Amino acid sequence: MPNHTLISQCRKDFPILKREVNGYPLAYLDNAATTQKPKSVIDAITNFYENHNSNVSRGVYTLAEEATEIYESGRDAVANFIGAEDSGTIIFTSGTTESIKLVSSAWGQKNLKKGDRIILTEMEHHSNIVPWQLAAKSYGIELVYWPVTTEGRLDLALLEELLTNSVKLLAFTMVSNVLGCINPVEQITEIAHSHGVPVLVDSAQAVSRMSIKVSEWDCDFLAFSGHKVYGPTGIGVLYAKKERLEEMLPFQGGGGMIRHVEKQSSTWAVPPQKFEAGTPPVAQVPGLKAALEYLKQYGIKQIERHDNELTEHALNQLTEFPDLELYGPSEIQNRTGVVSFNLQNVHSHDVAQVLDESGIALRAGHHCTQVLHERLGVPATVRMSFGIYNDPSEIDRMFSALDQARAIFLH
Amino acid sequence: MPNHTLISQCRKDFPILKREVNGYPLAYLDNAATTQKPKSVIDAITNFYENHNSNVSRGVYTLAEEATEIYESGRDAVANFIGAEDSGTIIFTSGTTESIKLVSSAWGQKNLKKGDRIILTEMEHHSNIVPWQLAAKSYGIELVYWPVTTEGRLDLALLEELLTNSVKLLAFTMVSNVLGCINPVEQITEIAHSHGVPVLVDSAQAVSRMSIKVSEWDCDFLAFSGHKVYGPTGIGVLYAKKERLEEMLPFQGGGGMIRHVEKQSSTWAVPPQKFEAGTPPVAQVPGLKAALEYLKQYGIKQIERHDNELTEHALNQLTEFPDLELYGPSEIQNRTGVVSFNLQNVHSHDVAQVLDESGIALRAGHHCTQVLHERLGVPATVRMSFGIYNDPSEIDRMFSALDQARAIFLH
Amino acid sequence: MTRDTIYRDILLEHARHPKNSGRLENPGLSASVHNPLCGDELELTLALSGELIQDCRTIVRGCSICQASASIMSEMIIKKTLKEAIITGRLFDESLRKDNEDVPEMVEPLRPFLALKTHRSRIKCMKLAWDALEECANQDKSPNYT
Amino acid sequence: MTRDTIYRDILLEHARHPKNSGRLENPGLSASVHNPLCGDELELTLALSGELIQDCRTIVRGCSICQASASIMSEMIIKKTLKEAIITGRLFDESLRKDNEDVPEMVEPLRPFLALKTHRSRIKCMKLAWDALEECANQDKSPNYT
Ligand SMILES: Cc1ncc(COP(=O)(O)O)c(C=O)c1O
Ligand SMILES: Cc1ncc(COP(=O)(O)O)c(C=O)c1O
Repeated sequence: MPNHTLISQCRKDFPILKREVNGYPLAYLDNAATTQKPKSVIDAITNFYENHNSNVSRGVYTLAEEATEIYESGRDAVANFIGAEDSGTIIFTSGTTESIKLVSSAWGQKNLKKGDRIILTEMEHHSNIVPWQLAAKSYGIELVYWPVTTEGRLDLALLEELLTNSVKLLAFTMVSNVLGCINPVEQITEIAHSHGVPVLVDSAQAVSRMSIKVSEWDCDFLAFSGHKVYGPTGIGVLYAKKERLEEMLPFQGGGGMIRHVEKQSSTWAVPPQKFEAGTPPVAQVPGLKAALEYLKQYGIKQIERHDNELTEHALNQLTEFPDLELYGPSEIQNRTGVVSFNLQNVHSHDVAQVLDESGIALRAGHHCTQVLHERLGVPATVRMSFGIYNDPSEIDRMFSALDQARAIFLH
Repeated sequence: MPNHTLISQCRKDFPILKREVNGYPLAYLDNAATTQKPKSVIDAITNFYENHNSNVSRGVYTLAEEATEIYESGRDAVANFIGAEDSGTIIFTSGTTESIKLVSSAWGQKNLKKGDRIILTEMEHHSNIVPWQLAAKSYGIELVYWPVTTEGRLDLALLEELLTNSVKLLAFTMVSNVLGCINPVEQITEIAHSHGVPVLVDSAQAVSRMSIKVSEWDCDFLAFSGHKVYGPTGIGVLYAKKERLEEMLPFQGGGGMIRHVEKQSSTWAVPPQKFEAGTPPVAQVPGLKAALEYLKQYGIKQIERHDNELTEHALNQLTEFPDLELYGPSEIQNRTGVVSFNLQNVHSHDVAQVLDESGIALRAGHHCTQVLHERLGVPATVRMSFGIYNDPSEIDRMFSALDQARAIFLH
Repeated sequence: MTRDTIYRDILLEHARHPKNSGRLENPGLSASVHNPLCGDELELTLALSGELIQDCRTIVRGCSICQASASIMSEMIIKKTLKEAIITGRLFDESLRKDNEDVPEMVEPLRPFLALKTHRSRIKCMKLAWDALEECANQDKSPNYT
Repeated sequence: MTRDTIYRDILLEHARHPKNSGRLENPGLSASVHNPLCGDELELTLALSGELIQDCRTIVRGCSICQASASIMSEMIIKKTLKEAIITGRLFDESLRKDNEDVPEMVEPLRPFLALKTHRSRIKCMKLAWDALEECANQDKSPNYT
């Protein structure tokens, strides 16, 4: 497997992977929560602070010009990475949550009114549910849920039925952070557009795992977080198509987003600045840029293949044990390395704690998807989620450690 | 001057100060825009990423518990630094701008209605004006401006007149980012409270320069940014008194801020989590904590004294030149190291660019205070603002370089 | 066998065979509480005669720690006054925050949990039953527990 | 004397003694533009006869670069068609973005600005007058400049 050799090289790029936990080498299998950072990302942040730190966009001195240049080149890098034709469509936010909130507020305020509907899916993260509930309260709109099938997928035929005249937006995740399924963005967008409905794509779990092509897919909004793509915390991205940008009111008010401020009213800068109020995550931008460059260095194709191999390796073993219940598709097609399950009669928290005793870091709980867990009929699940540095042997260790959980809780 | 000796020691803690700009050592005099970072802050961020990186509050494994511990100990450190009795009153945001927006939205939505008034001052930063203009539009409230005196101060007697029955909030800056005046928070709060009016204190410029005592002063809200107190970008703080926290609706929706999510509605976690939606600035928290520890190491008293000496040094020279016009108080009492001026008949941008040629970094423009600049009758000013690493000799270099600007533009 | 294993076994025994599991008909006081981090749920019903807790039952949908905590609490509070029970819970809370392992007499039966207190993420699980008790006391408007 | 000093002197000369300063009475087209970063303001008035710019004036409240730019532009566009003037502005814009110093013939008089193009924060100052010209063209609904 030439792929493994290559990817296993990348382990050395991540300082934290040298750590031991409870006497074992750290097996970090919680990449859906946040990813670890390669040295190049940490160095990019340090380099900014040690050599170029200054506020952006407003100073005429050398340092300020350098910082602005770095900041704007980060915008270009993001545009390029997600296939956006124009850097002016990239807005820096603090994370996916804020990106979605920006749409629900800045776009919603102007485009949603009483009686309108928004379609969400049952597999959405709370970040793509709660802002719309708050919007529903403010604007009097209604939320409609596109159901998850028993296989843990979305049924495109059902979508057609939901797309009634009053629907004003379809907001859905590209990859479920629990089921691991990949939803076909291009197809969904085409169906929605054929009914005149714009789409918001939550790509928090997707950007690190597969190639993104916003212009080609023609999606209207796309959101993701830096910390889930091997980049820093405190930064996120909202892509918004030009036509949508023009329909948006300002989001937050403050420095940088204005044209002219008078006592009682103000006029606004042009996008994307209009939506970037206050001092932006200046030092996080070069960190995010370094992360995207890091991914490019290995190549998204290769990363995808590795992710597939790990997923297959995990699914094969999972289905061998009759006391393990898998949530999400069991076939590998359109599926990625987020694998959730339960050990019968053992609570997921108990499982996670026993695994931690063997140095295995993974998550138990509802993963901020209570609506989905309601649908699955369980309050909580155990989730392993893979990153580019994970190795099949770490998955094997996870399955061995499950034996200990069995011994403790089921003897 | 024992003080200078001590403070001059701290220069070596800031890697960026080794830089040369246009052949000269960097004289960084733009600390009101953002401060430079000591090595201990950069190291704290690196250490987090290299040893403890994980998402907070939701995982039961070792790394997640460490990250949560680090995050919460950062909250304690902030509470302690600003004299808050309870860490539960500290909300992490992305910056001052978002902190103020949080109040205008989460508190405003519930407590402001048509016909209500809010008092702002004429010296506010756009971050403390524009959110209230947006709120004015949403809630039908009215903005009233507390004028700036010709000395560049606030007149407390005038405040009494403005505090009519319909006033629901007084939002003011503790230190003007242009005039450098220090507004007496404790006194202003007492007056406002005697009329039953809560206060929001924008302390973006204050926290790095003087001691803050929110519980003692009894202010209701206080906002500041990490990047202006020698800490990272991408993080800010909102302090809110318990009673105010209880009056607040959620701000952003997402992970971490919920109690229970159902399809159509949700219930919320308790404060401060209720107001921290999504993945917070996890790695920035230890950076901010390190910054506050750094300040404590030198001691706020000492920092204040140093700032005073630099300010006096600058004011003394400024008033010697008849072609320099000072904006803000000329006396040193209740004044801090933000000194704005203009060179007669030369545009501030031209001045800043010529100074840059000598390695002097300072800002020209309206500094996000167009209402104040309208009041001052000039579109733009040159501003020098001091940090703990500045030396009187850097101020002298600034005045010499002004001669070059005179030579070029006024010969 | 280490001290920690003994403690773990005590907890597991309670989790597997919880004491006072179920729901009282016509309880004097009852509360349902919820751990938002993991979705766990716990229902507590109390039968009072005057100040005295005559009986109690819990229904737990949660992890082993949460179940053990409910079981041990139920044993501790029956035949105590509501006030004594609340005080026990608060002393437990204090012990969980302390750096050392000294505990007041009343909290002794809860020692197995203190061995786990460095796992801060599990504290909420340990306290969920006691939170339900506080909730009951809050509903019982008459006396003052604060 | 270095090339850069010569260029600077050219700009300073324009800034100190701006050409075509002021405001035309009853202009054919006019626009007021604003640089939000520094608060600078610029007003442009044009007198047209048919397609031809017969005369123009500018009032600038801004830095030396902004003033010089308005002055040089005014000299360049008088007796040109509005369309030619707009094209000149766009070629200037392109030249500012390019890595090399090759400029089209039409942009030659603007060379002194290109020496400053590494100062990205000043680009907006260089272009403010040309932005006003675009703004005028936008108002002039009849022909199509895009
Ligand atoms: C007084 C004042 N308030 C608010 C702000 C806004 O801070 P930030 O841009 O970090 O949100 C600033 C910074 O320029 C300031 O000086
Ligand atoms: C699918 C999905 N959407 C949104 C989010 C929220 O991202 P953040 O917490 O970085 O705002 C997450 C992260 O947990 C996610 O997995």
